[in-house]
Amino acid sequence: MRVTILYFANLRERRGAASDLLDLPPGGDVAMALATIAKLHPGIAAQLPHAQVAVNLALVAATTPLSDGDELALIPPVSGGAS
Amino acid sequence: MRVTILYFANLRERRGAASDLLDLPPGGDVAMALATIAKLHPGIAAQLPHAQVAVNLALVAATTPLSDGDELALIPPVSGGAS
Amino acid sequence: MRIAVLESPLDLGPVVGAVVGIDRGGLVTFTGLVRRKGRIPDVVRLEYEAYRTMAEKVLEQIADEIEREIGGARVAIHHRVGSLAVGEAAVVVAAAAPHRAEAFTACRAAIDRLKQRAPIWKKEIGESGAAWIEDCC
Amino acid sequence: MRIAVLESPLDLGPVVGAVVGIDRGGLVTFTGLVRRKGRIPDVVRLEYEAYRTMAEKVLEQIADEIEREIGGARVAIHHRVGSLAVGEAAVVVAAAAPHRAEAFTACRAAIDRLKQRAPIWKKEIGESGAAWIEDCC
Repeated sequence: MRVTILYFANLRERRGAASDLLDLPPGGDVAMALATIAKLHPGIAAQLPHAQVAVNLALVAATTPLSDGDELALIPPVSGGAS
Repeated sequence: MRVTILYFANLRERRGAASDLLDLPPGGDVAMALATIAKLHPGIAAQLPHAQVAVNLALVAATTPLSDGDELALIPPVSGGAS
Repeated sequence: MRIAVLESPLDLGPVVGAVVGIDRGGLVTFTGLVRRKGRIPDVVRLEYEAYRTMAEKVLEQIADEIEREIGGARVAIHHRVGSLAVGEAAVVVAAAAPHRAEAFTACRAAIDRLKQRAPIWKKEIGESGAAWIEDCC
Repeated sequence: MRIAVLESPLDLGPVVGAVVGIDRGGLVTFTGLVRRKGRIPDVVRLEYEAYRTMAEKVLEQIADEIEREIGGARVAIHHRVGSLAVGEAAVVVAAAAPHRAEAFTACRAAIDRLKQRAPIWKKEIGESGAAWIEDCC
């Protein structure tokens, strides 16, 4: 199956791209996706544990199973608003 | 000496006027002015103890002496703003 | 104009303009609007009366106090007088400060103190009668 | 529009218009403005980046939650993205409620929760460098 990975802010800059398409074996979960990303892009591996993960716009745990076509977003610590 | 008395809100309505000119003997104070008003206008006598008194725009005590030309305002309980 | 007692409709623009600045990242405003449901049922309009010279002095004092108490804060207050329909603004307050916590504190303090101290009164005019409102919610 | 993530300059008018009503006498707004003094000295501009679809969903959830928690309250939130100069508004929040206490509580809750939960990031661009700001004051 194939899932879309989204990067934001410092993760996007370090990855050098706003998104990736990631192929995973059937039955893969969020933890497997993160491990695959860390292997493919070692430059952001150290940051991944600090990011929350959203699948299809909702925050999820690492054990959440993925499905073909899912959108997995890596959410670094947020800071909307102003002062 | 002569002082101007100002009435607001329910006091103004009960008095039927927004202001009076009051003649007081020299050395008169706020308490004397209030007693004189109560005598001249018995219809508001019961309300006077609930009003604060401002002389020349500042809240004052009943013992404050008055001078010719002073503006004495009777301030019923206030309620600016909205809800 | 930081402080005003006005007979014309109020707007947030002027109070906001009086307080913003490049070192103030938080801006909080309060608007008090005439409600349909007052102390009497079916309010049609409110009549606001002020001891205008003293009200302006008291509002100035309140803004000065809060600016002294809260470092870097700026406060502006405009109050309306006369006859107001349901939905119209009776008062607008703006407070700006370096950060949002102080801006909220300053704005809340300004409206709370105004209600306690400004010589301004209001009378509710309804379909079934009228009443001076002695304190406020 | 109660919730929006926009690239154009923000204004209080639309969020205020989304929350006022004849039974709501208290209206509180918050505006977050870009400050000259950030984490780095001499901020020139801020770049705001959002995960837009999720940000809109989260802001909607925040407004819904607060309206459930505070009876009679209405909440609107507009956030800007893109490049903002010092003095420009990054976020505007409006909360209206029957009385002022709830309006203040609702507005404060909305901006506090936005900062904790909305997937929006900002980068300070100064004369001497740039930095992603990880949390907010």
